[in-house]
Amino acid sequence: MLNIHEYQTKQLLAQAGIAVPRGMLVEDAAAVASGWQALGGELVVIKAQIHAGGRGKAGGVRLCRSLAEAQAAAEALRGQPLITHQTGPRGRVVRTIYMEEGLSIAREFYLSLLMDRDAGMPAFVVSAAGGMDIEQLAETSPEKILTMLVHPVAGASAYSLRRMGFFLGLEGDAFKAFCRVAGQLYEVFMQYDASLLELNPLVLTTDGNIVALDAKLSVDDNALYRQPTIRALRDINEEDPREREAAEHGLNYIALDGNIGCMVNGAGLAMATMDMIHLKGAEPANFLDVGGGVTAAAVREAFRLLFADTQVQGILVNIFGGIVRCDIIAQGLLDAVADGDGHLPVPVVMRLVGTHEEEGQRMVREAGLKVIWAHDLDAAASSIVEAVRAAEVA
Amino acid sequence: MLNIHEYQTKQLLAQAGIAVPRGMLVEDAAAVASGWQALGGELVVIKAQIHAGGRGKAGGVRLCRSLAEAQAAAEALRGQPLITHQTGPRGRVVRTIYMEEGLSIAREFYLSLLMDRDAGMPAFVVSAAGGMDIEQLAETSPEKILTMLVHPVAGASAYSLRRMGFFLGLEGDAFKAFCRVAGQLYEVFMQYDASLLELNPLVLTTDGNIVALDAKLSVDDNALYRQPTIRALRDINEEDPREREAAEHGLNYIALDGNIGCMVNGAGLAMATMDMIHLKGAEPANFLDVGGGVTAAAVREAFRLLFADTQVQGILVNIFGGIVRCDIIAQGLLDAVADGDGHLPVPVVMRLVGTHEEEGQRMVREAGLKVIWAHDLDAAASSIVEAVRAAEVA
Amino acid sequence: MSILLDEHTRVICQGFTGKQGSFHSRQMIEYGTCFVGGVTPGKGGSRHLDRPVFNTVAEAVAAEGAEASVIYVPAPFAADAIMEAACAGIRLIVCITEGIPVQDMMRVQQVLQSYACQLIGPNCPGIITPGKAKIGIMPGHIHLPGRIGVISRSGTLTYEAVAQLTANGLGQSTCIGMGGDPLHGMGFIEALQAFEDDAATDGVVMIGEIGGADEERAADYIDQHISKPIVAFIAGATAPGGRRMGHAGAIISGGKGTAASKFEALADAGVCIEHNPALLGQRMKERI
Amino acid sequence: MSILLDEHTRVICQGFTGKQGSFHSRQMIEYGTCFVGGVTPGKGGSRHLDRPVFNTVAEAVAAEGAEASVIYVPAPFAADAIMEAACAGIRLIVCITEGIPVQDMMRVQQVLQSYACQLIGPNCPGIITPGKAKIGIMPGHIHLPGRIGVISRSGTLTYEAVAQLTANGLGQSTCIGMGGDPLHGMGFIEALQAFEDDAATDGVVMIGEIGGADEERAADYIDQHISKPIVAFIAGATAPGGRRMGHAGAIISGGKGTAASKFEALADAGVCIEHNPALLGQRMKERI
Repeated sequence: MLNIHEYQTKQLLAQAGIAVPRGMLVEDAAAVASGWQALGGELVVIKAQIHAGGRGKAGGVRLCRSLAEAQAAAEALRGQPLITHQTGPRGRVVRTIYMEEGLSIAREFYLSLLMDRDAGMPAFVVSAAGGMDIEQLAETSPEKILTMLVHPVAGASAYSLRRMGFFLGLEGDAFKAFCRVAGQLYEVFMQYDASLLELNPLVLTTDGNIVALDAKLSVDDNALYRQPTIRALRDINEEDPREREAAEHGLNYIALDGNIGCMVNGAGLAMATMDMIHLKGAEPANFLDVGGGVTAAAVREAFRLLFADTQVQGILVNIFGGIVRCDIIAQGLLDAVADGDGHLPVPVVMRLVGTHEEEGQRMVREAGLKVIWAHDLDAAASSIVEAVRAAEVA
Repeated sequence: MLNIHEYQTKQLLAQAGIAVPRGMLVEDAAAVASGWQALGGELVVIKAQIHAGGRGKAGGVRLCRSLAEAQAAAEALRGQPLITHQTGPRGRVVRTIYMEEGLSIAREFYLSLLMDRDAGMPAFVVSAAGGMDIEQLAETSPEKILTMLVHPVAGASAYSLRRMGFFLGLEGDAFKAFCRVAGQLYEVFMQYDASLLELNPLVLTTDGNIVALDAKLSVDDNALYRQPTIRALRDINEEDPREREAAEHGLNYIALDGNIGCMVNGAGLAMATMDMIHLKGAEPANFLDVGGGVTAAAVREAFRLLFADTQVQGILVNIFGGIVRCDIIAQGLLDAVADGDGHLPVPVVMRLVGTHEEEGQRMVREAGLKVIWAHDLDAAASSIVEAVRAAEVA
Repeated sequence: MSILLDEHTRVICQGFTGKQGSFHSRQMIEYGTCFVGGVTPGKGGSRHLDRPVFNTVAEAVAAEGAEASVIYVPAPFAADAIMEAACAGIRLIVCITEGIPVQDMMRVQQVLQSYACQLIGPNCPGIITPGKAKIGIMPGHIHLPGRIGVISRSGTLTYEAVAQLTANGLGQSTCIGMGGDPLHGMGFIEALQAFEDDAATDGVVMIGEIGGADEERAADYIDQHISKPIVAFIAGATAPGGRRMGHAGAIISGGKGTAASKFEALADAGVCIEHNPALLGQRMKERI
Repeated sequence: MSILLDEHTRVICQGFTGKQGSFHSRQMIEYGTCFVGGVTPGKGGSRHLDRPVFNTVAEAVAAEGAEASVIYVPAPFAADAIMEAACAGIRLIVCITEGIPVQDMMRVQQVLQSYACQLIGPNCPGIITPGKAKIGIMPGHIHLPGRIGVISRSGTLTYEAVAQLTANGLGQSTCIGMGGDPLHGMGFIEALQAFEDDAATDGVVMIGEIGGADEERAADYIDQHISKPIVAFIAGATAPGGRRMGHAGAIISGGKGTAASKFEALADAGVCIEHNPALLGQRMKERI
């Protein structure tokens, strides 16, 4: 899923006719000053733009009642890591600050659309408990949440919009405005191949408007080829550089907290390999699926990534070659080793089974690399865990 | 169904990106002259604009190779009735003449979209035998016709467009152009709530373009409330004035060829009443369903229509009152008679059953109208047929 | 016995407080229908005809256990009302509304595939199980509890047939008007199968009309699956081609959907066809 | 015996003349699959791999009696290819393509409701009945004809399980990779029921993974309807929440879809759960 920033999502919402607070990016103190004027000079909100939820509790959203306060808030956030429950312990560096008008809020709601995989169609999720963590609410008070499936052939039907409006206890113009916003939200969701489009909170202002106070959009990766608008909004600063680099080589890599690096073909086998390492008493340092059509260059890059990771104290290579050829894996390893000092920097257990397995094993042996060979998955996992323990002791 | 003229349909198609021949309405000989110049001064087609098919065979579409020929053709058609197999023997007066550029045609196809009631979704109908009567073709050579359902959630899928293109034996750019046109046709069909959208022929020109040479659009009456564009294109001159007048009073009236007028509540009962008249050896002069929410004023209008029809030699009133109240029917009759000379102009058999039947019957009796009463449908039909025969003899 | 509807079926009305909804709801209540409330968005919490009014069908289902709904909302909103009922878990949806755009009904048919519900109509008189309950606009007094099922594309012509069955002392088990629209819910086949399976139904009067191929398909089905006697009439033998005879679905297009072809298909399937609509009751009496 | 596929199943390939299509079609032919031709729009009339090429699936069905199709067309066109196969009357559609947008699959699922066909995938290795036929990309040589069914959301992990069944001498009746996408065709329930009904299948290895609730629903179903022994593994016990683990469908969202909850549900349904993916063959051997 590709995420975009709050302020970008709001621009898309505004284009679709959904009310959002007036606001602007503020690059520096001068921009805060001119923005302060433009927004009426009474109350503004300084918002850190990072791709993670929980910014409010983490201090990334600050209400300011004076220009000085706004400038101070912006400077306090800019360039600093913001740690929320979604960023991990290292946090995410704030590179972009958005300033918005403060609104006088009567009520806060939660409204989102997501792709419901069980029903095979989008679903609205709505609650009168806006601003809350919806997953927590679903655990503790499921009766406060209403889910309405949207049949794709009918779209956001009037009855479902009404039912949500009544569920929120709205009436009169606010009811109508809410129904309109929810209908428009569905159009945005479909237009951009969204996986999730979340307004939390969506607010009713004291002067009777329905406004999206916060907004989050995640887009289906598989649909990005037909979503130029979204592609243009991608912020690579928000992505893990290792994962991005791996993706550029067609590798599916996710960094984890353990110390045993994995290289596997196939997502399911990659997960199973991680699980196996855990069963043997250690933890995986990553998920890495080299995929079916992998080249020696990509494998080399994959080993380079693992070798460069100081957290990785051993590597388990688990290849069950169907489409993947074992000789290509071997070649990638030899190339990666040759890029370094010619030796394996950490213990490596290799299980190379399937297409061209003898050839692959022979290449590694003939290169004189001291990998530990394993024939089955259980033995492979045991071996790498033991090897790392032995290295620690030594 | 509301039909619009060929030239109007072509304007809608052109707006959607479908190629149509250049053309213009020609009000008089001067307009033909300036159009002749605008269209290149070589070959034009003069086309009578009436809401009926079969114009070509009936002489309503004339290829002209000189200005004089074009002017003569336009003048020959203008204001004259054109009789096609769809107009009935009286024909339809040509009030509008459309002049188009003549194209050099390589191949002619049939392409239409209609709402397939059995499948509950639209269907493309396509044939390489363009310009033919498709219903006749379906009888004689069904293998020359391909029908492709369009699932509303998927729209005009690429595979169905391709399959039609291959079925027509197209290739290269013409194949692509055809697929594009068919896809756009579906968009037009859906956009305007069409019941039928027919291009016959759709042609491949010798210079490789796919052009809609003739075009017919029928729109779902029930959807007209949301189709302002189509409503604005309605040409009331093309409608039967009696049917139009009846419709304005909420009556469903269709003129037929027999001599026994009918007034019934409910479409099924109205048809059954017609069938009953036929069973008794006579023919109905009309279908007339007064509907469920009829008023005395509408009933009066209905009787006025029947009284004014010189073809009508007797009237069968068959009311099985559920929602319809018999006293309202009676009141309408009394009012219509009062509008005339106070007498029934033709024999009237009345069957008034159901809600307020005694009241209705009493009103008619007290007014001294010499209607013939009938209690059941069989007797009612027999009575009116006998009464009309008796009047003919007398 | 009966099909689909009896005196225990908990019925609501969508478009409850409107003129039509009010009038016919009152009639339904007077007939004895277990009528538990109605829906009018924005009037939830009030009462009407001594019954509760809800904002949504879902609320009516939750509060009153509604299982059937009759829809009187205007045509532009009727498709939405049908989908609301289906989504809320209503199992029997009767849509009286006439004039729903075909594209709307196309979407309704697609959506209803996801739900275990039966739609009757639209553009129909509804369903009645004489002496027990009625959902719709038919005049209750012409009916008589009995053992003949009626399934029909017509409204008043159904009343005609019902009156004949009543006059002949046969009465009716359940009568269903499936409506005159080209895209509709329950059809002949579903109804015939239900009557076949209903121990309290001895025969069926089936009333078709010109247009479409519902009767031809029903004939195929009857030939294979139905053993009870059927008397059938098709309206529109004298209708001209290419003209809609009142009902949106009653049109002979391209020579297809004529009364003759339907009569023939039914006769071939062993159905007792009757060309005189005044003799349906008498024919059924002879067959039972 | 087997389910869905045997040596008589007439198979075509959509995307036949492409690189992937050519490579895997050759492999299928070599394995013994009754492979009757392929489809590449615009190349109809030519031959490829000594088989006829057609412009449309409909032509392949008409000319060769094709009843199964494997799809290797690129992701932007794959949903269309699935619908083409369904519309042409193909009864078994195997879509290998990875990366189809979710909205496309949503539409495919709706459309396929109108057809009597079974979709396997997308983003899957396919289906194999060892010794008889394979449709997909799995390495044929690791399989052994036998009496254990395999149904899995994974590709290579399935090969792992298959190799264990082969090593243990059990072999496989039919193996199905249902694919790693959140919206897919055949699921655990349909496959388990087919294996239950297959006289030549004695037990089933079931491989799930994190994300969604397919395994939990399957557990409910197993509890009610399946009597044959099942050994199950769920991949992703160590996967962090909120991250897609390769497969588009493999994600724990909001604490839902964890391996623990799936293992638990299956254990409650009487399934033999195994946390060590290297022991699936051995466990099955113990249960048979």
